[in-house]
Amino acid sequence: MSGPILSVQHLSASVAGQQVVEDVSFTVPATGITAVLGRNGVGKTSTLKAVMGLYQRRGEITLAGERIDGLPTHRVVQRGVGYVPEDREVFSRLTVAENLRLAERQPEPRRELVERLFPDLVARRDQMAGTLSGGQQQMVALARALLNDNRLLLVDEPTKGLAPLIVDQVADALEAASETVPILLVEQNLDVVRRLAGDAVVIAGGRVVHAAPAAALLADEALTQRLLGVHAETHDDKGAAR
Amino acid sequence: MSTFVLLLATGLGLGALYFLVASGLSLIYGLMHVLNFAHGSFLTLGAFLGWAVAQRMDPSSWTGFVASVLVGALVGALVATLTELLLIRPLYDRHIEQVLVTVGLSLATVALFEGIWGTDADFIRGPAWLDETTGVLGARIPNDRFLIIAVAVLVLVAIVVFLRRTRYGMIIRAGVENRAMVTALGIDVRRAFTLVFAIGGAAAGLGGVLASHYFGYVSPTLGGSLLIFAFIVTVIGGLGSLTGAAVASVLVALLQQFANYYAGGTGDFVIVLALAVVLLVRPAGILGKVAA
Amino acid sequence: MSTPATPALQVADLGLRIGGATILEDVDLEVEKGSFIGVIGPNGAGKTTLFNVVSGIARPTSGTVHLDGRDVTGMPVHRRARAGLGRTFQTSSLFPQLSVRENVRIAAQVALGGSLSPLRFPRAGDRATRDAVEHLREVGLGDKLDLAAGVLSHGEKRKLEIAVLRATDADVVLLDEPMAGVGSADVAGLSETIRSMHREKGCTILMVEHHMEVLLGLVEKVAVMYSGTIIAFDTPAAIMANPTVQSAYLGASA
Amino acid sequence: MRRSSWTSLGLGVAVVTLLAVLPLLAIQVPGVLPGPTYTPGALQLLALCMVYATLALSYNMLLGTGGMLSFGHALYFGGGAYGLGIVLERTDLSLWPAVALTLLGALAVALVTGAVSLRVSGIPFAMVTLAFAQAGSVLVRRNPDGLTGGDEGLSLDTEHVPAALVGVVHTRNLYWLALAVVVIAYLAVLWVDRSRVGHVAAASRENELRVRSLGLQPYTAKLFVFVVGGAVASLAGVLYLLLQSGTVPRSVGADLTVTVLVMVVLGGVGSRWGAIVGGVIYTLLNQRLTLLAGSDAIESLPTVLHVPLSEPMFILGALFIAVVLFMPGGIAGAARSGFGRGRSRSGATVLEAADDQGEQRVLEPQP
Repeated sequence: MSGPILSVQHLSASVAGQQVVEDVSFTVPATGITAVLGRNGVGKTSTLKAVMGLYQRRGEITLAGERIDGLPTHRVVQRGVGYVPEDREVFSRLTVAENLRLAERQPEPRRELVERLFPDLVARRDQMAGTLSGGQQQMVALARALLNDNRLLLVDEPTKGLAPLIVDQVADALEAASETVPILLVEQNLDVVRRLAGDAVVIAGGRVVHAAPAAALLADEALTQRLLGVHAETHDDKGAAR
Repeated sequence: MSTFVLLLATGLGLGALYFLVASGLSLIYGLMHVLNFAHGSFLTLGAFLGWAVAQRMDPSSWTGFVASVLVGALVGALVATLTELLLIRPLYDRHIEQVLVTVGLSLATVALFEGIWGTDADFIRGPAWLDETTGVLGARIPNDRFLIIAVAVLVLVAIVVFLRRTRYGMIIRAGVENRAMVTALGIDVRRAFTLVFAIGGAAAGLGGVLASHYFGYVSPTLGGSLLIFAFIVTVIGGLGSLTGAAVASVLVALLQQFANYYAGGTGDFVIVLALAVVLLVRPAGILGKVAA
Repeated sequence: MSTPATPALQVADLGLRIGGATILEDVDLEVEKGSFIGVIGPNGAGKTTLFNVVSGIARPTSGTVHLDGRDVTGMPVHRRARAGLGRTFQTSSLFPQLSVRENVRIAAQVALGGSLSPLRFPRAGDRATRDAVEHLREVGLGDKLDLAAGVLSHGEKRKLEIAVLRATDADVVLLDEPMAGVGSADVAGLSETIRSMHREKGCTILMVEHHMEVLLGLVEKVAVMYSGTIIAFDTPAAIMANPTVQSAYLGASA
Repeated sequence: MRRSSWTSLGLGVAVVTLLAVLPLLAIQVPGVLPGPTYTPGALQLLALCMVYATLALSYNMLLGTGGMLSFGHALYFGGGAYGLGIVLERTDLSLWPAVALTLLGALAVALVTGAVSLRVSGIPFAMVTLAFAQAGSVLVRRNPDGLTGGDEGLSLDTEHVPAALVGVVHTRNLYWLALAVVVIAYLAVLWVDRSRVGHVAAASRENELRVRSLGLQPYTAKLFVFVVGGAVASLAGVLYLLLQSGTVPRSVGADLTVTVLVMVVLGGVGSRWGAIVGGVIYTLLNQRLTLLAGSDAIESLPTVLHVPLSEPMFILGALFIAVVLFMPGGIAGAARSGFGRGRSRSGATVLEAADDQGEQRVLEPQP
């Protein structure tokens, strides 16, 4: 087995002068799905954004042995890191087709794969992405990352706020994707984690407090409760606040 | 009736000039949140160099005129590109400081223009046809109005087609919505910034040459005086909205013309009043995004 | 004057729609004076939105909000605050460039009145400043008075928020995830700070918090929100046993 | 009072005293002042420095304290200059009542325009204030009823002005008056900054929603700062009219606002003494550069050098760009880091606060 695809050492990040991640270290194996768990506000999303260079960061981040912590966001992506943000962030005033075309980075993007995974999007290619349902928007967001041959995907709460049926669909797509590319997944829905994740890292208070195979972690109820709180799938509703 | 038509045509011509300035301002603001005070200087420089080229050739020939228009647009685009690369980019995401830099640039360039071309206006002329008039519904409309309106419409269509049909247009539209996500798709959004500056600069340079024919002169302060109205247009139209800029350009110019004629030269006040009213009723402008 | 039976906070039939989406629907809640209520619920349930509507940042499309028997539904944010409502925000929103002392002092001077006066000058020894320092000592920030608020650690910022609330002398306090982002070492201290504020000030507190151990250790009753409405409002023990709550909210994780 | 406050108070008194006795001394500052300090030329220049220092102080109150990036501040300066000029010409009021009337008028104008402009913030606020000032500028140029003298400007009607303030021989008195005005302006700004309303305005600069949640109105506090800033600016305008024996349309124009902005940024946004220093340095530079522009040394340079160097505004504009790019805290910021006093805020962070508040969350998920 080769070394980890992503290694994060002593990562800290700040936004608008406020420290949102302090001293996070973990590695992501070169295959399968690694889950990032932890209570609300512990810095899971911020950790992903820091890796992407969307937040100011310090520390050492290597992708397949190469340092990427000094790179601006678009260069990190060009090195082969696909990003599916929390809250999807599709371009609402662009059509579905335009959203996808914008994401294409290689001469021969994997359109068939995307069309096979999300037939719904083919039918709606000329619809404004802002008028899609949450589930459909999530598919656009995932499709944007899957169009390219990435070396790693960072996926942030892909099932947040979705109906159970759509959650399954999203999980299917992630499972299919994980056969060809390793995924770092932030996810609050423990059923999804249980189904998909091989490894898990738990973040608390801005640091990694636990790293273990996901199955072992989730089987230990006392540990799960202590690390994640009783209701691990709850999440803040800051989207509704503004 | 003929007065009305004449005012209408003149107003539309002026509106076209406003739009040529405001379109760039609005695009730049929409994508980069920078209010470009140096935009007037792009216009002035385009006008001066366009006129210089026309003079070398033959100002009264169409070749000379077309050359001056092309040079104006090219110069505007070039200077705007340099501005973005050298002054705006180093201050990435520090919006207020970016604005301050453009303020400094407008100060310095206007002074430089005065040093080179003097403070007085240079009277210019173009092909004879531009100075002739055409009868429309009994009004004698100067031909340059038609030309200016046609060019502005062309520019509007060109920008819209560019934004709708090209990859970079798509990047710009996406960037106006969410810049961070554009970079997270592996796209260097700063290239789009440069491009938007270049397009805005080209429109302004073009506007400079046309404005010099509309007013009949070029002067170092030509751009500055148009810029203020273009600012008002962008606020009324909604910052960052191209359609808003187009609509507001026409509205503002017409209002100004009619108020000047029918209300004793109060055009400028009426516009400021309109601005105040728009702000009180709809602070985001008529077509602006209402802040969430 | 209100009678003792008047609830400190009463929301009735509250609804909020933005575009086509329903954010809040038929929210009814009566909070007794001096009580400590927890608000829980999954992602997107509308907890923060409820706080925003109560504090006036968002306008409801239907329903009313009463503060101590007084209808405040149409009141702007600052007047509600004057009517005795205080709140914290999910992400700390202090005055980052002002000093720690100044952050609290501004709140204290509101409580003392005359706060926009150009003829009064905050001074080291005045009442508001003395109060501010006192509150800061209470929450354990007595040694950081002159630091800019922006440089505090996350946990300290949360404590500063509590000091501000103490200084405002608010009767009804909304705490939106006060523990979010606080290191586990600081959680116990912070929850003790909140507890003592409740005890000493006798104020009514509503708190959204995902940290269940903390929440259950503090509150007297829990309101459970689910997709924009309150589906249960009861004591912590009853809530944990409630089958509706279990299936709607707790189900998947256990 | 803390010891450092006593030190700065002592320093302030010393500086003011020194400046006050300057007309009685014969100090030569070659290259800066045109002659010894008792000569009218030198005093005139120094007084002009003080006019602009006052104006810069008032603008710093808007930008530095309240976080308001106004592009229309010249309106109030010009209002003071033209207002007093018109009142003196058209009424029989003597100087001091005329000044009072002018200031009241300027206060009213600032109140109305501020009340409308503050409906928006950030860049839109900048543009709206610019539009208001532009309306004022157009009005002045249009010369309604022959009130403003149009492009020619308005000259001071000295009939009701005390003789002690008229003529070159009395420049010394005007100088003292200017010094008094700077001191008054400084105290006024200090008063606002130290008062409760000033604290609330500063807090609003940082976080408006929080101010409202505490039960306060950011709008009122900012409007107060805006109006006092406008009044101080018009006081500077009044002084300008007396000193220059007249005023020209430039004193209401957008150029002047930009000039003041340059002074404040040069001095360091958010610093009172920085604003004064910025105003003084700008005025001196402008003066010296104008002289330099006409000098033989410049004239003999090749065109490529002599054209830009003969334009003072070109050099100042370029200098301004350099300061923004390479010295974000201005002179005050540089001095602070030089003395290692990094505790207080820098101009750059104050500027950040003047930005549209919504934009700082650009990386956050959109609702």
